[in-house]
Amino acid sequence: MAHTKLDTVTKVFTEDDGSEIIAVDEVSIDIDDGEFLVLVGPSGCGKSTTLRMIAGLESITSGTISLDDRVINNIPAKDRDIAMVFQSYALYPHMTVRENMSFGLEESTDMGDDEIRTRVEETAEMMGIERLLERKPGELSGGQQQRVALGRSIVRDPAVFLMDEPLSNLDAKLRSSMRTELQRIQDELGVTTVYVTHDQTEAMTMGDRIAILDGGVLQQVATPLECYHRPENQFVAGFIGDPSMNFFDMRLEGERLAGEGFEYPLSSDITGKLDDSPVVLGIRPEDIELIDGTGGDHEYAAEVLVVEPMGNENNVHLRIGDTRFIATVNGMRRITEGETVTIRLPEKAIHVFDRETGEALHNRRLDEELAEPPV
Amino acid sequence: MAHTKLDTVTKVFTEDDGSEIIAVDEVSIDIDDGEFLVLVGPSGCGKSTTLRMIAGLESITSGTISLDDRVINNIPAKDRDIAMVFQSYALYPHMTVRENMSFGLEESTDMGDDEIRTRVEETAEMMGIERLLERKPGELSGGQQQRVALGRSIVRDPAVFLMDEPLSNLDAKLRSSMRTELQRIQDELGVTTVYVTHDQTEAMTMGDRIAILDGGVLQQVATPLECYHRPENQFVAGFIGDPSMNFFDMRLEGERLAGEGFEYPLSSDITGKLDDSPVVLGIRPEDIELIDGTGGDHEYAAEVLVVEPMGNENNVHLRIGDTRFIATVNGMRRITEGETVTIRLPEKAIHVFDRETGEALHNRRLDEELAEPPV
Amino acid sequence: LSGGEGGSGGGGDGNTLEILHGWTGGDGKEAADALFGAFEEEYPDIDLDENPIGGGGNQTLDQTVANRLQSNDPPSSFAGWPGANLQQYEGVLGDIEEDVWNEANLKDAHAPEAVEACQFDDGFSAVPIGSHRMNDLFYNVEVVEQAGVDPSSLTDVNALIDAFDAVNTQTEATPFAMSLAPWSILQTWAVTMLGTQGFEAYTNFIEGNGDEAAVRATFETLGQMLENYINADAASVDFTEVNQRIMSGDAAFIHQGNWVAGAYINEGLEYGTEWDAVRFPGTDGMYGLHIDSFIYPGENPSPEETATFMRFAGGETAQVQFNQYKGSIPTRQEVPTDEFNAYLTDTIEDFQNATEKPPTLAHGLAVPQSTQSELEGVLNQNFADPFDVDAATQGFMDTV
Amino acid sequence: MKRVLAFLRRRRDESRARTDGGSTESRSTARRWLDNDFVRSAPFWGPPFLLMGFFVYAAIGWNFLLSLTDYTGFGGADYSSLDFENYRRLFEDPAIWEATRNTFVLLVVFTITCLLIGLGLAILLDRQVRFGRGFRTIYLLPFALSFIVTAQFWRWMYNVNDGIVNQFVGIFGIGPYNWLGNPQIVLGAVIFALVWQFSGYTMVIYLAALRSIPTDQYEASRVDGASTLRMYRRVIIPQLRPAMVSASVTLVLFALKAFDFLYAVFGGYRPRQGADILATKMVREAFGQSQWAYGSAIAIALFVLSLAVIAPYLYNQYTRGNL
Amino acid sequence: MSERSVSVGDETSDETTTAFDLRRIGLYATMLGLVVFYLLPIESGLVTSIKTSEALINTQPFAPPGPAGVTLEKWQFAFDTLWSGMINSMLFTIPATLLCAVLGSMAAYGLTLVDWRGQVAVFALFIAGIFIPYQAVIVPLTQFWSQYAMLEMRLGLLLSARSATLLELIITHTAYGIPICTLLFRSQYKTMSWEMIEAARLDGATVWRIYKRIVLPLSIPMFAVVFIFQFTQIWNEFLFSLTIIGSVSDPAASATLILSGLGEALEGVDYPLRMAGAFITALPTLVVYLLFADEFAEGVEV
Ligand SMILES: Nc1ncnc2c1ncn2[C@@H]1O[C@H](COP(=O)(O)OP(=O)(O)OP(=O)(O)O)[C@@H](O)[C@H]1O
Ligand SMILES: Nc1ncnc2c1ncn2[C@@H]1O[C@H](COP(=O)(O)OP(=O)(O)OP(=O)(O)O)[C@@H](O)[C@H]1O
Ligand SMILES: [Mg+2]
Ligand SMILES: [Mg+2]
Repeated sequence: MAHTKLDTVTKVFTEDDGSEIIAVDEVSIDIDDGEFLVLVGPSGCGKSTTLRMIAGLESITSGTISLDDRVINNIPAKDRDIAMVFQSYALYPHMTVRENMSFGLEESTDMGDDEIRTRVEETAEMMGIERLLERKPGELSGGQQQRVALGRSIVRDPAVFLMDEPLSNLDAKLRSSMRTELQRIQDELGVTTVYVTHDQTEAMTMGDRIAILDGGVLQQVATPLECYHRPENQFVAGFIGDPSMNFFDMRLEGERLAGEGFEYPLSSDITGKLDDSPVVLGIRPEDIELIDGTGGDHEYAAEVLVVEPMGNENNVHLRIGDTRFIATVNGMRRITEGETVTIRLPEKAIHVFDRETGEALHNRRLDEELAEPPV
Repeated sequence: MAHTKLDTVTKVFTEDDGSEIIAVDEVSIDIDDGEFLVLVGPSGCGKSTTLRMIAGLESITSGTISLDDRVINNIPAKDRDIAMVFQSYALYPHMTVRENMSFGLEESTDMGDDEIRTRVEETAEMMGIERLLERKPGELSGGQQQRVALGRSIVRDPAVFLMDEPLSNLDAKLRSSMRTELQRIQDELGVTTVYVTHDQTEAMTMGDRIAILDGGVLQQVATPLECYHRPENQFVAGFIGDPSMNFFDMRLEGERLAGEGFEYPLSSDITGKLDDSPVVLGIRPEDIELIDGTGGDHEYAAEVLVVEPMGNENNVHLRIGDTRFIATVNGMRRITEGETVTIRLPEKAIHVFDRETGEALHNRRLDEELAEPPV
Repeated sequence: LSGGEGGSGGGGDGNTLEILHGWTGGDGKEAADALFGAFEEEYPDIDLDENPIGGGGNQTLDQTVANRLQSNDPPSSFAGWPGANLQQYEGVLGDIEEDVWNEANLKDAHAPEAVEACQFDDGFSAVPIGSHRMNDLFYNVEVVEQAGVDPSSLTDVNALIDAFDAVNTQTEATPFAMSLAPWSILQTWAVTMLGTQGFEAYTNFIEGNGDEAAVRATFETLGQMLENYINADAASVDFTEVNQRIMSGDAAFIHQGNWVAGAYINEGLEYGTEWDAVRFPGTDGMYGLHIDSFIYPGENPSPEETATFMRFAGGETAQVQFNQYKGSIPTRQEVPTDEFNAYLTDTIEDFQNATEKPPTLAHGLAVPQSTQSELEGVLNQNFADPFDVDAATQGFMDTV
Repeated sequence: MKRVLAFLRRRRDESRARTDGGSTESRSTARRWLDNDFVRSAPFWGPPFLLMGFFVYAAIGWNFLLSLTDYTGFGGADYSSLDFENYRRLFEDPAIWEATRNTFVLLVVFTITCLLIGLGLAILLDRQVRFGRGFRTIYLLPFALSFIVTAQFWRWMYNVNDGIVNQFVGIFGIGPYNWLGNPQIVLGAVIFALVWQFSGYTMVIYLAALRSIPTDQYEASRVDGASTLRMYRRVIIPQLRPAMVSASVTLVLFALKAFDFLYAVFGGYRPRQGADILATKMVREAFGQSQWAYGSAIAIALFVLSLAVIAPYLYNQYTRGNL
Repeated sequence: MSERSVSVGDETSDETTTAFDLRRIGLYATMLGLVVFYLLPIESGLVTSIKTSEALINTQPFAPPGPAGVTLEKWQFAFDTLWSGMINSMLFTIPATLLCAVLGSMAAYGLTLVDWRGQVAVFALFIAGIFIPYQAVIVPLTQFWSQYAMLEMRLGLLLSARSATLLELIITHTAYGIPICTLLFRSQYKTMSWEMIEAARLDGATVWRIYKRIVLPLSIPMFAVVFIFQFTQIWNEFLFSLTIIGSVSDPAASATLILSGLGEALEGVDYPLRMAGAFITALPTLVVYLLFADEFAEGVEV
């Protein structure tokens, strides 16, 4: 339980051939005591490296990491009071579950055997693995191993929890149940947690805040819904959400955005934010409406290329001119491939990004209820 | 391009210790010429084994497999004119892409070198890998390898395409783009294709029909939407759709279904199909409505346990008594954890299954438009 | 001296007499037992540690000696050939002229050739213990008779070759039993040279003034014999193995040092009726001299005891005890022969009467060990089937 | 070693002492140094490295030094005058050239034959035979035996009169041959015996490589229409290259060490003409003739020869990231 | 062995039954022929070793003698001669094997599971050490022992000459065994989960504790492999015995050394005796090999 602070932390790897890889680039994040922070980003963006620097498994090239205002840059991993759950669980295969869980206590504290036993058993009970204590990891299912790995971290009662894609080795059904369980436990313990994932669902549902990295650079730190509805730049907008936001290359021409194949009139409160540099218009698939009439301001005729029925909803691949995009519509709605439909791109749902910098120039309007996104 | 027929095909593996594993149990499927059939099911259900029997990589214990009415049980793999794409791609690591693609032609046809070269280059162009022809597989990214593996099969112009989880090694974004590409190519070539996956989305969106296997037994062969809306049994209902259909254990008591914590009145056209053996009531998360009023026939008060915001929608974990279930509601709707909401389980959306056999006793009603599910 | 005695003695008080030798089996062992038994009987106070080292001819013995000398841990004495062979021990041998030779008056008692062989660096470093004759031609009497050959009539090598032909035509047996081990060829070469070119040519050769024509002629003759009359497996068998064929009647003649006689006697074969020996044709009147000796290392761990032993070894008791079993003869000139078998008695007599005693080439007396080894190398390369006279001649001329 | 430890301790104590008021700067450097992975791992690899380094690398250096002296006979070497005389002698000694030639023939023929036979065995065993384990055990059995032991067997096998080999060729109406005696065939006979001993080893290497090739590769090529023979030739065998390389390197080095076998077969330092290799020549010169310096020079030649094999191999392993 | 599906190897599904049978028969015939090839020299040695000299002459070299032609005399004699050598070999082989394994495991740990720059270079030196021909070091080695270390003299009070020689052999074999052991252990340690080691570090364990509590217990199977392989190698070694011990009659002579001189006498080469000796010498390695064939093969594979 500690306030963790990353201050312009940079990590540079030097390859054997002398070339340098900047894995993490001046990242600053303030993680509150008890907060659940999710670190997301595409593969290779530096998520694991960041986590490993916090853990002390990787040296810090520059910047500082502090725990409750104490700089920990030079404190070796074993003295940091940090627990980490690995993607592979990293259980000790030759030890029973009990031994796995006791190991950290034996090595890092001077607790007596009895105290360790009690503590391990309590934790095991909390994790629902009290019946597995005498088994070896090899005799456990993936989900059980996962629980043991978690239990092993919890039992040490660390100041900070680090988890590196802990659920990625589980199958879909198990993953979603462990997801809720993990949240419950973190809630109960209230330990500051940094959680790395590349799974959309986990990112959206688990964290108090999401930190999005790309190429080692921090893109945005905010609540999940803020990231979803108010992305700070095009990268975040495209990264969060599945199917991704649709993007159209446009340019402001007077009162309207002009792109290939169609134009989009804008109200003045938006045009006010733009100049005549190239922009990108963004809209999420579920915000595109299929309507019956034609001719409205933001209504267009589009050809249906492919319909992907998902049961509860359909992903409709559409085309206006040469521009392709996707709309998500109710699963009960019947659409046939090849037909032409009318769509509406409501102005309140659009985002506008600078095409050069990717910076968000305008984000969607939200219903009042969501004007301040829920926590 | 061939009509492929499996007739009560069974595969029994005999273990070293003499025990027998029935991997595939009397499966009969008729695959039309040019059809795209998706084979799904949980791990170990016999999907790969079925595919491998078609390919001739596994002997057939009983039953017959025929291609255009010719029984091929005893024709060796190399003479079957079938191409297969493996999950691991199985590219030959020591050959360039060009050599990989030429190999099959050299081995199974007597084409001249020039002809092979032309054909390989044409196919490579179609797959967008013409620039990779001189590289070795080790120098390609996952997606590129995937394309090469596909190209290698396509270039042979086989009668049947078999694919065993070809996309499972790709990351999410790449997977969804390859998915559409694969469909496009299959569409273009019109080759009969059998596609194994355990991915919901692939199953729903790619195939003309889905064949669902469980424990070696064929559960249902039908279009994706038929499987989604008219599952033949509880297994199919639970397997297709994400999040899964909610199930409630019930028993018919007069005009109503009685379960733990709540009762569900039924109209007579449904009760008519039931007797008093235990049943399971099923309803999909997206069919559960959150309403404002209270007291209607199929309306219940439920406690909100967890809300998982996904951006475009929220998964709401609910509880009535001890029964937990999930509803999917619009992402813009604000729900807080712990509050009590009123939900409605519309009668037209429910499914009823026999609790013993799992057989569907009643499936949901569909809007007229969908009465005959779209193709 | 400093700590040289830490050795195999196992911490005695510096007086342990440690003797290395290679007589580990058969008649060698019996002879050694007799010798050391007699010594212990005579000097019961001396702590004797006799250390037989077997294997690979004398190879491992030489090796061990070399190791011990190398690491400054010499034994009291070790068995080895005297003569030129001593040269390899340059710098590590001691002088026992006073303490042994003069004191025991050995110079007069032993044959002058033996005395000479033991001299080294203006002194004496070894004491002879016995001698084998190197110019014998043994044969299986029955086979030879069957072939209609009279060995005693073989006056020159050509006659011998005729005899070989006779054996070939008249019997199933191999005419000439031979091992193509390099030392064995060398020894045969030496005796062939003596037989065909005479003592002087041989002496010239070993002294480094060899006449190429004589060397070549020797090779030609030897080549003729080896190419046509020996056993097919000569290259891969040991002399012991081919010697068995003499005993079993599968071969007619063999040339070897007279240690093979021991094997015949041990097998219970009768001298004169079952086996017999003549001098190699052309060497009548010569005694092919071979000497076994005990060598005295400097820095001796037990100078007193060693000297005592050396004097004993040169004495009559030792020489009789040892040689009667070893199948060799004393180098002392006047010893009673009654303990010796008939063959050895004949040999002793020949030794006394020999006009010339050419030193053996293959056993250390004639040339230093390195030269001997090079000669063997030349033979192994060029004259062990196939028989390349030119190359071998060239090699021999270059080496010596 | 002790001094290093003491130094470390002092260093640590100093840094501790300074913590009270000392500069954090130096403290953290000292600490960092102590926590340095190199320092922390040194106690593990250091002692074995020193032991091995002394006996391997120091010994080779020493050996080189010896080869520059004119050390023969007894006593110690004289290191005061060093020259390359022994190397000149090496180049002029025809026996060296012959030994070198034999060494090369042995290396090449032995290695290639072993590779071929080993590959054949591995493919046979890989074809899902029953009792595969038993067959493997039998084929590998000779490898578990000492050269000295197998030499005894082969002396008997090659015996001119009673040997099985001659009986066998006799069936075809040829022979008997003097396998170990005839300079023309002795090397071949030795190589044959060595192949007998080491082909099982090669088989095991190949087998491991074969088994690491994913099943998919076999199946893909079958579906691609290749027959079994073509499958092995075009798809499987080319993928065994790394195994072949590592097996060859080891085989070459076994061949360089064939001294034991030759010593035991020929009962001494001097093998039959035609079978002398550098290893036997070296030991003979040094230990048979006390030509220590010259022997050392031959040893260096042998070392260079093996280096010519190892260095590219190590480099290759390094670039493949196998080190 | 069993992972690959049946059809890969034997084409069950694609050949008609008879063709398939013929193929299989051919396959097995080849394999059995090879069994004969690999076992014949050994079998012939075995039967020869129990033949009387009569039987040796009268029977085929590979045929067993009749009951009258059997004698265990050679075995008896060979055993008597080799007995001390067997003990000596045991005395240096076992400690050297253990030492090699422990030091190799430590070195591999230091070079694999603790990550530092330059370890590849150090490791390359270890690897190259595997391949050094012993001839290249044998002269300095014997010089070192006989002229510089001189254990026998320095430790004369503690050690008999025999023990001194055995100690020399133990140290020598250990030094030259370390490289291969390091390689074997390293190949295992490289597959060990790096995350697991990091987990232990985070759990507060020091480098030593990680070795003791995690790495060492997990390398027990590899220790078995290394023991078996190294035992065989050291037992079978000859050149060191020949040069360091030197003499068959030395009280420290090893079994291989004694065997090399066995059965040579003035009376001829005694093949049965040699064969009996060969078997006795090979016995320990044969037993180890037959009991642990799989582990042995695993050791070879690396
Ligand atoms: N030890 C290392 N040496 C050199 N480069 C490294 C090292 N570890 C990571 N990198 C590089 O640093 C960058 C960030 O790697 P990191 O493992 O943090 O990515 P990630 O976000 O965790 O990716 P993934 O989602 O694939 O796990 C990558 O480019 C990677 O190649
Ligand atoms: N060669 C074999 N020997 C014995 N059993 C086998 C063999 N191959 C498959 N099986 C068994 O047959 C059953 C079906 O296996 P199959 O590989 O077809 O499943 P799958 O549906 O492809 O599973 P997954 O999704 O995990 O790939 C499993 O129980 C499996 O253990
Ligand atoms: Mg990562
Ligand atoms: Mg499968």
